[in-house]
Amino acid sequence: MTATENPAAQQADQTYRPSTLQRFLPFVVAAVVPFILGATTDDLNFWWKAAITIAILALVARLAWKWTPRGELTHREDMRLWRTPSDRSWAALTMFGLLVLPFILASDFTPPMDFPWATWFAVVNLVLIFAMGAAAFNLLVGYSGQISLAHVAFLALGSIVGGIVGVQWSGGNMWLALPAAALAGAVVGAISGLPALRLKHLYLLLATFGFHFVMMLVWREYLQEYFGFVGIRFKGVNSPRIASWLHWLPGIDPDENGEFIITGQFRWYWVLMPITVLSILFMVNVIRTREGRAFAAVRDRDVSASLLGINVARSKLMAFALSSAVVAMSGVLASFYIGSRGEDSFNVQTVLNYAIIIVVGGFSSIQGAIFGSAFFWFLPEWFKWAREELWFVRDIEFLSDYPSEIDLAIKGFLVVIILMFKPDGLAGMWRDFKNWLSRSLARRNP
Amino acid sequence: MLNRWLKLAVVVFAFALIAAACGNDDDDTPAAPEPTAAPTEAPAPEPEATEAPAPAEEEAPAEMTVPDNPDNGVTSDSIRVGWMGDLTGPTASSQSFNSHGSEAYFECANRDGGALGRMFDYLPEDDQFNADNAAINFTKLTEDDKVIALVGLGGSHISTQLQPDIETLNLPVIGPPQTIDIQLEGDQYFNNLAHYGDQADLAAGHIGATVGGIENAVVMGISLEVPSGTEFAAYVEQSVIKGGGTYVNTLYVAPGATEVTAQMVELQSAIDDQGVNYVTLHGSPGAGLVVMQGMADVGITDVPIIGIHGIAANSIWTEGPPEVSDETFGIHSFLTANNDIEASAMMEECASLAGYDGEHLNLNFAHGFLNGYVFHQAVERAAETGELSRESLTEALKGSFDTMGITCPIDWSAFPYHSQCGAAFSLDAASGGMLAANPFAFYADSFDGEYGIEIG
Amino acid sequence: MSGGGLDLRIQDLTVVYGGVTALDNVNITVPSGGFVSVLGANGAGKTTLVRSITSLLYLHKGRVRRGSIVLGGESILGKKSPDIVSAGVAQVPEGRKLFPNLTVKENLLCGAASRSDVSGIDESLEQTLELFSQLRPLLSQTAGLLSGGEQQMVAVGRALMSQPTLLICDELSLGLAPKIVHRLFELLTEINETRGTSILVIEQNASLALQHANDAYVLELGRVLMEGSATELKGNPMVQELYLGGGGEAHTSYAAIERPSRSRPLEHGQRPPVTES
Amino acid sequence: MLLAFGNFTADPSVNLQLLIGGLALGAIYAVVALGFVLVYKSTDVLNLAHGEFLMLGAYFALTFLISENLNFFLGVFVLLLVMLVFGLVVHYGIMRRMVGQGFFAIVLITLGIATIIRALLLIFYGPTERARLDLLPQGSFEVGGATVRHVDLVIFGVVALCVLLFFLFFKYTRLGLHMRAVADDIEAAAAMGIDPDKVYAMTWAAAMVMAGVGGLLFGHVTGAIDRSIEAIGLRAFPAAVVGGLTSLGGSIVGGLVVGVIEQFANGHLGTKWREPVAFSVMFVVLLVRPTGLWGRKDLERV
Repeated sequence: MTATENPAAQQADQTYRPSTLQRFLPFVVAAVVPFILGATTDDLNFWWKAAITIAILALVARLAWKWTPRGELTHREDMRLWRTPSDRSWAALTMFGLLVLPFILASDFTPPMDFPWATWFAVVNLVLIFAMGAAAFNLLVGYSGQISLAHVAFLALGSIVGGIVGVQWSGGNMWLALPAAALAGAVVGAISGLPALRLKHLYLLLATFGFHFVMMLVWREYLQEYFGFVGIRFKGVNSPRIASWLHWLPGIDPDENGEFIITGQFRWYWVLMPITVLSILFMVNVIRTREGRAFAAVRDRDVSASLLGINVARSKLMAFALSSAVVAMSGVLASFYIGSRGEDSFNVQTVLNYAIIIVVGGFSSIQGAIFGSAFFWFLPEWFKWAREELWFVRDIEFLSDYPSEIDLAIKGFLVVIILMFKPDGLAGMWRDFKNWLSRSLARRNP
Repeated sequence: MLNRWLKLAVVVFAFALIAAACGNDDDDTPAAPEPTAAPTEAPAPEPEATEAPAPAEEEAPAEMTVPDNPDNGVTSDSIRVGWMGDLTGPTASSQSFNSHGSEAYFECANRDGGALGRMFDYLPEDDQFNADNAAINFTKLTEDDKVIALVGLGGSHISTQLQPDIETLNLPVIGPPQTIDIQLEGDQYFNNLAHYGDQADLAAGHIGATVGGIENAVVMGISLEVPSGTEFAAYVEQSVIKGGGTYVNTLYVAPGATEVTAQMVELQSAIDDQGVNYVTLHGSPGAGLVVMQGMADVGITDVPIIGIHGIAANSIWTEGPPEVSDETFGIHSFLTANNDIEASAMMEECASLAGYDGEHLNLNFAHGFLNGYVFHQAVERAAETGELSRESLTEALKGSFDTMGITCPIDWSAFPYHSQCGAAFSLDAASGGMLAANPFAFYADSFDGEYGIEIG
Repeated sequence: MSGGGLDLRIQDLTVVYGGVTALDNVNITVPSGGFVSVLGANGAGKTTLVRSITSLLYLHKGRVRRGSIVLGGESILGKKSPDIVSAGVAQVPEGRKLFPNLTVKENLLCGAASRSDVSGIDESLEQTLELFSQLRPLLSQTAGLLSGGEQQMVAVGRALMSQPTLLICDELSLGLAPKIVHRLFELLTEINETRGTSILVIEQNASLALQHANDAYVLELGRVLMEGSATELKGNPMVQELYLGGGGEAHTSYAAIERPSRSRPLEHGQRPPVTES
Repeated sequence: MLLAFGNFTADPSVNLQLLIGGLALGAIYAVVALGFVLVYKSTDVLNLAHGEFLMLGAYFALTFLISENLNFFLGVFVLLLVMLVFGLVVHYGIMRRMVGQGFFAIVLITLGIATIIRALLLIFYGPTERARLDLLPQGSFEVGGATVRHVDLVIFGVVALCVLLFFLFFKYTRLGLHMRAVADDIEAAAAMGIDPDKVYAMTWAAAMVMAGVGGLLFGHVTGAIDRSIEAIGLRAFPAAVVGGLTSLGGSIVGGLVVGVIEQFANGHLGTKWREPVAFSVMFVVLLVRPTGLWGRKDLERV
């Protein structure tokens, strides 16, 4: 049946037509950014890079076009990870960016206006770690509706497991610690989720907060018992390594001892990026499964969910276990990346930081966690840069006198403003922007 | 169709305009950073001094010149030096003074022409009591700013996390505000605070002198429940027992505690049962105040206190209950401007120049101030080798330095590089600054270098 | 105040929740001292109509897009709910909505929140208790523990405490035994006749509503489908079919009547509901 | 020595002192719990910023009573007035727009407010700690070998007075009745002509005044006035839950119970057990009797 014969299909097709342009949008944006940057720099190499970038983007765009389904979405298509062509092109663009960006940052690129590129590299790594933890937190709190303030307890759990398995037992084997932490996180997470079977909302929030304090006691005891004054050292002799059988991979060159020690921002990026991307894709995938949709059903109305044949208890515990496992893994990554975890690493402020991240990023969307953690870590750096470089900011003495305090105030104000006016957060704004742009571009072209 | 693209083009153009507007303003891209010797006494901004550096060079006096080393924070007009610590967060009240001291010193030094024809570019970074921030800040300082050294490094486990990188980069760190074992292992830490073990010895000596011989001392420790608190308590215990005194127990106070009733109950019963006649105290000034208020509340006013350098902050005496603070001493390795020292006038002047009036009476300010001064000396000494780099600076630091009387003469010629200097302080009500109970020399015996016990 | 009710005129009322239109060009008139009932199935927009009159839409993120609501010659659209109650509109909300943790007396007193004359309030309380005499022994009872019928009486009594000129009853019959419902409707008629209070009854139970009311409207999918006097509508075959469970001959006319549909083509200038994937 | 499990002592005077210290701490918890029970009861908002409000009160007390050196009663009046205005600002500026939003979003917005307050206090007061206040009667007396501070008695008195005032207010005034009605069912209350907006504004103002009183009192017993006193807001949760989140009187008893439990845990088990024990008690209460000792029944449970 062709689109013209069936009115319903025609309607579906019509809602689709604008998206042919929509699919180009990411590439247009991607092409614009280098030009903007290029306009502010004298670096000739930059134009080459920009040209190559655009060429590759054009290629990807051509492929995206080719993959575009015509007409209605079938159920199979609807269940795809990237359903629409625009989804697909954004995903392609993100992957491309993730792969190319570090090379740009690590090369001798001369940035305009003393831009602190190397710092941003460190920030990107932290964003990856936090995005993973925040996405898992969002899966639990936003998507599954199980309000929990215990996520930092699972970061601590990850650190403990990392300390036991990764440092005490194996002397710096992060690869052993990661699955161990996931396992421990799942088990302890399910246990911590038990109150959710009886409690809801406020009462669940308080119960999980209690769990946080109990976990902190465990953490402090462990720290003092085994590591004395300085906290666990994950760096130095305990730095993780890449297995020797992986050394054939391009770009992974062992040092003179035949070892590849993960150290420095560039190398860490290549470890953190795949793990984060995979774990976030994993969580997005879970949401699409029957199990994942049960989470949302339980969130919306658990009584009717149980009438639909969903095992509510199982679903809640699943959500807790899944989220905690990923958070614990991000705890391991953070420990090894930062290099040490001490008495102040898991305080209440950290709990609040994660809350800020998911609010600003956008509640109940996995994407929001990425936006949120990027914002959380980039804002201070951007603000620092603005204070130093931008004339209209530089002249305000008040801003330079209280930099960290104003960072904090901005974050607070943003949380309030976003919750008041844009409860969907940055992810929602981004979606609105995309919709607005494609709609306003499409309006003249019925 | 065309309209759509037109719209897009307008958006793009607007973006580009905005970006260009931002970019044009401050486009001092180092397009031609000639490795010239910079003009000497000149205030640096020579208009487009790319082609003709010659006239300036002629007038150069016999001052040392070194080539630029942008990878090590030495550019044609500045020497970059970093500071990391907590300017906000629970430990900020002691650490921020440290940064202010360094900043004040560099303000003065720059007013007087800087060093080697360059200005000091002092870059303090706020860790906010958070190891993640510290990781970013360290990257910024070492990879973007490429500082030649750090004149401060806060937080015990923050220095732990950075130690491997500091060694790899051969980055000298002058005067980290914490003294923990980890800093004894690194060749890059130049510490001008006495080690915890020495401070414990000093405390034991002071206790002995007060109660008529250390063998008469019955000591109770009160520590913040953090690893460094445990460490200090263990050193005190060791020192007191070695001298023949009695160490009863260590009481722990939770960070952020607002009252310490239970600890005071235990202290009271230890006083009654075991005759405790001295208390050693560890923690931030805030925690110290909480303990002192607790003692005042239950009426323990006749047991003197001696605390570690975090406690040796003015606020302990100005804000604390007088009946307890009268008997309180804090151990520190520095003198403030109200003491009869060479640097008094300069510290006061620099403090007001930097906008930190009154802070020259604070021990941590003096510490930061001296860190700046030592760095200045080391830079000039390193320049004698003909190049200024992290390596040459590290080598230059392995020697002795003038301290203008702020602390004992520094001699870092033998590893481990830390101070052999300390005294017990209390507030001088007349001047509002900290005054040592006895000169540094009085306590010199306490610095026997014997510590480093295994704990935990 | 108690003599003679005010008339209510709703014109061209259009209400949206987010992107969804709940009421579409609704025109309803309650004459002074009249007894009007609005019939409709679930989702017809009845409760939205009440919320629009009493200005409680904001609690549900709805807003009036178009139209006017005039009470006694004065527009009440956009006024805050306390002002509307002061103007003489009282309501018995759907599902009674008593304050479960307050006593019966406190519940009744809450009904007089818009009044400030202390002696007048006492008088009204006495009048209300005369009307619902079985509430008298329950005065200090917690409202949440009463039976459904008693609760509905408290709810009506509470509404009367403000000495309304227009009383709106939303789904009075819901979940109650027919006997009690009959009694309540008789009471409403009595109030209507003795005090002259205008009454607007929103009902699913059409037979009862049409029995007591003078005029009636049929609301479906946010639009007024039919209007007329109660007797007129009672005789209408479609009403019989749909709301009165009427006889078989109505089937033909059922098909003949053009019913509004949500899937109708969008009007000019109207934006489609935003659906996001 | 690291795993010090404390020394269990049977010395009665020690236990008495712990009891008295616990009651003193509990009275403070009660002040805080009273503040957010008030807000929670009337507006259904779990106010995580209450610790910050209290800190704001303590710092304002410092400004008005110490720095500006106002007469005690005038200073307290100004303090409470400022807090009242601040409460109205919080309601009309922020919380008003949040009516109808999800539960967690409202919890998070209070976190945002808390963050803003912290940042502003840091900017205007700096990180340096200040001495505690000394305007209420200082000094102490001995009871059976234990010290009782006069300040603690004052705090007890003030807290009891507050509860009494609130009780009378809710039971016998029209506004109190309307506040209870709004707490029960906001829509029905609005339909009856009660302006929920006004009631909420009054609630926030009252809660903020309570925080001002709390800050003033807490400023007299904390060791030092600095950023760490905000933690009292979170630490008082067990008190509020044990007492029942909807009961004003319950929050007093809950505060005292939790204060004593904490103090005994601190004295007999060690300082690190303090929070875990308090929150474990809360946890058990939540599982066994989520309404707390006196809370309302109609709570959200599965």
